[in-house]
Amino acid sequence: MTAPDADLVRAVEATLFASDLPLTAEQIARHLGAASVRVALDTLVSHYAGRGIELVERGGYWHFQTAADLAHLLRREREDPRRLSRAAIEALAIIAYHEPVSRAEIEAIRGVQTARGTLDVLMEAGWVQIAGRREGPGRPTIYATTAAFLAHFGLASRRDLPGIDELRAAGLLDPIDAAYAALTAGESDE
Amino acid sequence: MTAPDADLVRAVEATLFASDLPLTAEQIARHLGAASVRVALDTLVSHYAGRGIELVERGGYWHFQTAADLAHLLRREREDPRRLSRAAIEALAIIAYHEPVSRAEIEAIRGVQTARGTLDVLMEAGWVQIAGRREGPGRPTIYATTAAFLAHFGLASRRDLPGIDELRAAGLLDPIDAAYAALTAGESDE
Amino acid sequence: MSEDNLTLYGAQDADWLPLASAPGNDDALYLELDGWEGPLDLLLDLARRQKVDLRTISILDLVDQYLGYVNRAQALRLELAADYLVMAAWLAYLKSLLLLPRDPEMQPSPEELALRLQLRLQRLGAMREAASRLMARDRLGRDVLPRGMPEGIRIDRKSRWTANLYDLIQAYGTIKARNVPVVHMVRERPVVTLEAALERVARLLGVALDWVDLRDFLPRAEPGTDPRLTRSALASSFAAALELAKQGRAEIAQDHVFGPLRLRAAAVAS
Repeated sequence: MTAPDADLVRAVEATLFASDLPLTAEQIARHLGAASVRVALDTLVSHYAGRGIELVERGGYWHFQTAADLAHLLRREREDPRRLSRAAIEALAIIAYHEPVSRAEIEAIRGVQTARGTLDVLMEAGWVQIAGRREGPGRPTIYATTAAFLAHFGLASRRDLPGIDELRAAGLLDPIDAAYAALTAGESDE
Repeated sequence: MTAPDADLVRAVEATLFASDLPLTAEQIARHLGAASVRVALDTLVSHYAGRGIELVERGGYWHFQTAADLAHLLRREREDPRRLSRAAIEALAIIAYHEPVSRAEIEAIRGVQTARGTLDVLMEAGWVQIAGRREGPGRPTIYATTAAFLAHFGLASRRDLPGIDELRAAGLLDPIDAAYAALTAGESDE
Repeated sequence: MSEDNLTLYGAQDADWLPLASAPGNDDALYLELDGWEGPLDLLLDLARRQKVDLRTISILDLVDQYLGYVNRAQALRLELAADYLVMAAWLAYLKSLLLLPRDPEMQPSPEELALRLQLRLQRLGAMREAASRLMARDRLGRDVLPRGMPEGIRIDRKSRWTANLYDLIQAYGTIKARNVPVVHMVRERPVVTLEAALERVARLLGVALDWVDLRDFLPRAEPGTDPRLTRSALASSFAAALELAKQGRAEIAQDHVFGPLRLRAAAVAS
């Protein structure tokens, strides 16, 4: 291997860096008025090996790219905490108390239509999953809670959810307040 | 100087290489979930020194660019699409060396009115921005340069403006009244 | 300012519009009237032709050159903008002050005016030079280039949903409460039905000879009668009166709004 011309290596490096298209060795050589840039390309490939950037050839075209093992840096995820909407938490409660349930059953119990997005949110949160289809007319999809649901709400099992009598004792079935809450929540959350 | 974490250096390198906008050290650190990337940036600057690409800081923002001495190889053939009028160029220099300045102050130095479009062109180029209003009579709008200005003209900070130290030492950045007072005071002392 | 700096601001960058040509070439000078950004700029250009440091420049020479320029321009019938003429007048005045015997009382002194003009020229010269040097730098996108195909970095925001057990249970309680069957019950009220009122009004109308106030058709209210029954009777009787009028069996009259409503049997067509 011939000793690479340091200036040519620099020029090839800069040319490839600034180009908005992958370039062939011939295109680079023509652009720089050089006889050949093969050696320079090889030198650059070794120089960048193991760095955060690599020089790669794809079908004769050369370009710089982010090292493959660092691709995850290009697309990062950031989590924003968000509270569930009233509609979503009602749907979740119904699924938890009645699972497995179909969407139609959830709507029947809630007394209002459930937007498609509502169940998606619960599945995105990892608290609800599709538990198959109910045998019967239309074979509707049925939903159930997940282990992550129990973990998030600090429940050992679904049997830990308070029963109706306990809800009443806790005043959670007081019809006036409940009706008022439902009215106002229904407006703002859906 | 602490020994740089090789993985962090690679990650910073990849992030800056991939980003389509210059990034501050804080933005990089936040993106990578790192405490600090200062050492990694320094390591990269030394690594790239003398190569075809260099890592530069412009007004706190970092980016890779081709080495300046390769300009003759890379200079784009096409005409500079942002060909500025002399008025715009002078206004830009006055803003850069005196910032923040009002339109009236620019006009006082140039001895001529500044057409309305002149400052707009500089703001559209992203080199000048409105920096609030000066407290005082009329509360005039004042202008200052941006990080994009520093990046475009290859300045790490306003301290790098060509000849700014000499101009300041010669009093040429002071208002006429102050300069005159200084001159006459100096004369009477002699 | 050093000689070096002077030559620097003379250097023309590609971004500069053409400046005035070299000294001596007067015809070219006059043709480039649009080349100056105002009288101060012209003065600075003339000063630069003196080829000395702006601090040691002769203001008198400069004034002469400027006035000479303006005169020639006018002789050539070139149109000079008003501010060039204003400057010419001011410079002529300054020149006379500088040449005439001093008036010690005069404020500001002609020397001060001249010095201030010189300071202005120095400042403009400094900025022209600075602009030149700035434009001559290695400029990003022209001399130095950013990466041509950045992959771009993206941050996907993901929602981390939160809810607590109380919210969940409370929501369920709300649904349950909402679904408790609701029975509406209307308590029985004392009313006079329309049928009863119709029968009564028709019967009484048959025996009346002239206009009768509608209220006289009402059943007599015994002490202790539920007032709601009275109101119901009035409403029913009114409806009954309208019905009889519609059937052509009664006439209704009211002299003014909210006045007593009077009723009489319709004249039998004969």
